[in-house]
Amino acid sequence: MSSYSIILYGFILIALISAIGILAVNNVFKAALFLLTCLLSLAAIYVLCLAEFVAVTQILVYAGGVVVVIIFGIMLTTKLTGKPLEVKNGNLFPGLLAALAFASMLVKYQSMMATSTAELSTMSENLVSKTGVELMTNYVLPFELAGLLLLMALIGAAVTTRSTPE
Amino acid sequence: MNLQEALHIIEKSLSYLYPELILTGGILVLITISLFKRISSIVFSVVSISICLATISLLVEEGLLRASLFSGIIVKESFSTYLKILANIGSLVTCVMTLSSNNQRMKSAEFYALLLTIVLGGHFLVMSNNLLMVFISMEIISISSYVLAGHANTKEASEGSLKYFLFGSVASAIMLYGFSLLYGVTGTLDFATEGFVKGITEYNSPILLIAGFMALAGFLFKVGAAPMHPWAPDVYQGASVPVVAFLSVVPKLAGIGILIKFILVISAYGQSKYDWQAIISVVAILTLTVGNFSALAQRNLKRMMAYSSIAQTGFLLVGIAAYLPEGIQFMLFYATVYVAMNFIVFISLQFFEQRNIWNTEHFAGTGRLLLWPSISMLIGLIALTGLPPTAGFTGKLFIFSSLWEAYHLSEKNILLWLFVFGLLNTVVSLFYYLKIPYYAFLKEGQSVEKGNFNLWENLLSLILVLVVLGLFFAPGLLMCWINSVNFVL
Amino acid sequence: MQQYLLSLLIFIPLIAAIVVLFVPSVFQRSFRMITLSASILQAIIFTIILSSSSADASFIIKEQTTWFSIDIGSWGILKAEYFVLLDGLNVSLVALSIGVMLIATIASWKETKNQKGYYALLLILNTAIVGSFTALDFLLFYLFFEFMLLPMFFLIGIWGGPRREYASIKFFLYTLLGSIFILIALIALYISVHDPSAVPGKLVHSFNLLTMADPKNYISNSILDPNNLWMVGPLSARTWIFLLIFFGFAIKLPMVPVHTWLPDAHVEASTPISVILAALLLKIGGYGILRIAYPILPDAAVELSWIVATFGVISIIYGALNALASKDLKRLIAYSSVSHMGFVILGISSVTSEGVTGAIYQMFSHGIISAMLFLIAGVLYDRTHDRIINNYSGLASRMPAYFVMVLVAFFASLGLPGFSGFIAEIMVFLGAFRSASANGLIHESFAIIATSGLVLGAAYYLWTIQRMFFGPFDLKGIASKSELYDLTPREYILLLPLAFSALAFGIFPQLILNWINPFAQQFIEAVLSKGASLTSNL
Amino acid sequence: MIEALPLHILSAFLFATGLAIVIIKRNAIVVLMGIELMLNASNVNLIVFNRMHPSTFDGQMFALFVIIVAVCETAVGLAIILRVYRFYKTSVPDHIQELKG
Repeated sequence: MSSYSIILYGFILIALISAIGILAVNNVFKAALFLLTCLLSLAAIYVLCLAEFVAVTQILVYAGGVVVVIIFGIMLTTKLTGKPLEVKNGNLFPGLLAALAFASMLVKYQSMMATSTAELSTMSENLVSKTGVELMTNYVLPFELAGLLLLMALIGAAVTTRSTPE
Repeated sequence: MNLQEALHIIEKSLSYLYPELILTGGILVLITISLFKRISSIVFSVVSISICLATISLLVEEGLLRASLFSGIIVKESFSTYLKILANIGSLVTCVMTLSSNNQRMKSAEFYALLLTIVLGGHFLVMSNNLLMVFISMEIISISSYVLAGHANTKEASEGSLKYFLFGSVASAIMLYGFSLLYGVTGTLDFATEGFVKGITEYNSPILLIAGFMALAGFLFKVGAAPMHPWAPDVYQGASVPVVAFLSVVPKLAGIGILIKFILVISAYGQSKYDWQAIISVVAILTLTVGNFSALAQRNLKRMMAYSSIAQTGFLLVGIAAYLPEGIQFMLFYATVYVAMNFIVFISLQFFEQRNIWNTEHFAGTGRLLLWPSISMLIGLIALTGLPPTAGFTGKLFIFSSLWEAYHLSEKNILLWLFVFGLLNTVVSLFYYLKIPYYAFLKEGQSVEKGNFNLWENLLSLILVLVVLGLFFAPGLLMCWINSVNFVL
Repeated sequence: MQQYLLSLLIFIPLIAAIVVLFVPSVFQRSFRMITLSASILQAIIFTIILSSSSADASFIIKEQTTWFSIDIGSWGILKAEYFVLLDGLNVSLVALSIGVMLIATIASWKETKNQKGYYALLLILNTAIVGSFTALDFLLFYLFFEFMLLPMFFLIGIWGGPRREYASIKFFLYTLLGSIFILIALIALYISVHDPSAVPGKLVHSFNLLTMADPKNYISNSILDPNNLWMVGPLSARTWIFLLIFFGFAIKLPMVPVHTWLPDAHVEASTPISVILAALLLKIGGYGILRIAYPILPDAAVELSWIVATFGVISIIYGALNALASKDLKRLIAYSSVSHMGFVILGISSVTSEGVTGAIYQMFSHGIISAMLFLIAGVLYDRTHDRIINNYSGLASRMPAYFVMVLVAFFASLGLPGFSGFIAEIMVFLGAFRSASANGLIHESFAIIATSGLVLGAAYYLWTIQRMFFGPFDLKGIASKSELYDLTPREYILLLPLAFSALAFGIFPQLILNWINPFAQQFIEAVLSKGASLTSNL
Repeated sequence: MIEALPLHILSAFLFATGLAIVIIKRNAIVVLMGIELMLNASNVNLIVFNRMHPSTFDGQMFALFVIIVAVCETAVGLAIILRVYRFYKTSVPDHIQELKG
């Protein structure tokens, strides 16, 4: 087993464990930290899969943005309610059953896809610059729409949290 | 492809997107206005002018057969244009409805900006020929809808919007996973291409079924079909009436538009070994049953209308299950009528809600004191039931005719079940649709002040009632237009 | 003008309804005058039509234009027509409906509650009834057929008795279920036929009932193609469709076991509405079976005639037994209607000229007699607000004129010779007996069992007379004796014409039979020949 | 040279865990985290599949857009959750039951 594989397996393991950690812990704050670990290890996996640009975005936007926003939300809500960060579980059995069913089904059929196609090839181009060009040519419409989406999400969030005059 | 060519394509594609550019312009103007203090007359005129201009530019280029834009990720053809016009009309009616609302938040610039964003998302959704475009435009609709659902800023509205958000995000995450699997199978995101269909027909594994189901989850959420419907009642009950009316029409029609394309592709134009026609038939049966039978128990009118709109989705799905080009044309007819009759009911509903009438019992005795709103409501409900002399009947007749023809061609028994079952559901739907006129006209009730529609409500409901009645006596007027709509991917 | 007379006949009440809606409510009294004049105008037009009948013997007057015609690409053209026609089958029923609507208008003279709505609905109902009797395009028929539902729903539900809401909802749901059955059949039928008169090369799906009745017009290998039967489960698709149409109309008829809406609706409806319900709406069921189910699906009809006959006989006996057990006068009359409409089914199922003529004649005569019976029940209810039979005795001495009218109505209804009911029932029996030898469709035993319905009919009517009118005068229950006065002039105006017609059509059946006979002849020839040729194809 | 199989298993498990969190956890913010996990599972898939079909950039592009959408969703979602907190003083969806049939 090459060192490359060892690193990959390592990150996969970290991602899985921290994902399960979110499920296992009953503290919202700890769950958010687990999410952060998971997202960061996924970014590492993306680098190993030669998707550097996505990996960077993952770190900057997801880990740096989403998780921070979530932690911020947690703090605000605890301040609003004045209650501890504990989370209760419900529907434990059906939830786990559904998850297991999904996992086994996906693993079974998706792994068939992995074996039926050739092994991953490697590319040696300058991926980041190519991504940039693609974004401004073939993907310019979704790109612009994504901009609109961000704008509306911002306005939506502002409208939602703004307190009413009444 | 070099950069020069790419820029040329973008330039050329943009010239086809005037309606969407107008809407975007409208959104930006509205956002700018919202920075200043409320100037509601200007706000309203900006919205209505941009929608009208967009509709006009859609009508102008209606002769267009098919144009593939932005290297094929969206496609303009008459089918999507028709749905877009319908969505525009729906949003225009909603805007006029907000004029009569007594909630000031319904008249803010942000509200209209969100409304226009949903319409814009709907435009791109029905044009999409690419999974990424589908995802992005669907999220534009969804995220704006979450905000709109809670826009009234009451306790109920925020609860509805939270449930909508949680349910919708899960649905779109599931759909996204389905998309990623489909991408893995076919190696392309452009689902109308030969490569995609070839991938689907050649790849012989249940993963296709799983991916299809997962993707379907997102679409069914958007159109409000069973089993992805549970958000609808809470959202409808919580949100203000114009928003509910809007959500029950525009996102639904856009979702139906993309669902047709998706079903056609996932079944590889009928060559797939999985019978997607039967699956959609089962979904339609389920949706009709859930919608109609749950509506029976409702006393809150908005909640009842939520289940009613679920059931109406079932009827639209029957048109998809029929699967013929004619089935799709008849479905467009029904969709048009649905827009009209749904708005008739909601306009009256807003009127009644302003007088604190929202439970069926509250309607007792309103028939005589609030005569015209009650009669307009009666006509809307009769049309939704599908009784003559309303176009609701004609629409059902057409849709079920195409289903019968589909049964004849394919000899699948599930279609016959759907046929009989769907029509018998009409009887069930009568129980709850009739409950309102029953209370309004047959029961003696508490005292409500005598009242009538204001000018705008009168005008709107009169036009819509005329449409619903007129299309019964002369369905040819609309059908000859729909006939020019052809469905090509 | 001549060619639009029939349309005028149908739509005059609708125009009058619109007039009523626009007249301000202060002119309360004008509404009933408008309604009355609409009915009288209808009667005049009808006489003009009859006096100038067309040269073609198969119909009296007809009107036919395209309603809409939609081109749907590869699928062909969808064509609906505005096609109304008056022939031997419906001429008597149209006459009946004009007369009964006139009487119902006079009977509602004293209605005070929300007159505007009442008369507008009555007028709309009038248009719907005449329209469905005359429409020969299936879609047009269905439109009128459904159009009857809502006015009736409100007429029972707003102006009815204490349990009116329950009764109106029940009425609505039963009939809507029936019309959904018919809608299924309608869709299946029109997709399977094409109009031969259309431009060659174009497939025209027509709603025309005459087109549907011709087996040649079915698209080959379509689901309902009579030459190539398509099986759905154990039965052929054509048989299923026949059953759907038959049960759809049987609910309206009403036939046991789908009759349960009728007693409730009758008991709760006000007198004029009961009259319209019994005299006209029930007839649409029988009319629909004769006009649509049998001619269009003769093979299935011939095959299933014994089932139809069984239901007819069950209706006769069950209705009569229930009438015997009824304590409420209106409920008794309602069940007697079920029993009498059973004769219509039996007559149709025999497919003999006597049977079919008898069935049509029974519909006509029952229309007159049931109208009279409900008016009589209404007279008593007006005075005492009590309809329980056992609460009355010895009424004959107090209300002699009323007693005479009751005698006429009851004897006409139980089929005493000299009244129209007798002619109708005897013809149905003859037809049912002869069927075994003439076409072998139904066994003689059906006729024999059905005669017991006559005996039971005599029993419940005579027993009622004995309980209510003979013996010492006494009133139990809530009624007070002082309110019992004899017939008023307005009631004479209502009852005398009906009593007179029941007698007249009993003594001179030719008045109507001249119209019915040729039609019945044509009908049975068409059904039997087509039915036989289609079943032999199997 | 990387093997696809473990990555497929990773994405399947991430998705299943996310689903389990959504169903089990009684806190809107944690449910939001579950949704993020599900989205990330799809992203892993998209990137791995992009390696199998290297002729275009579709998969990676899709993954980028998914991240953008996730940001928007989180922003709006948290705003909605915060408002519900204000009204109900709780974040347990089961306690929020003003709306009933």
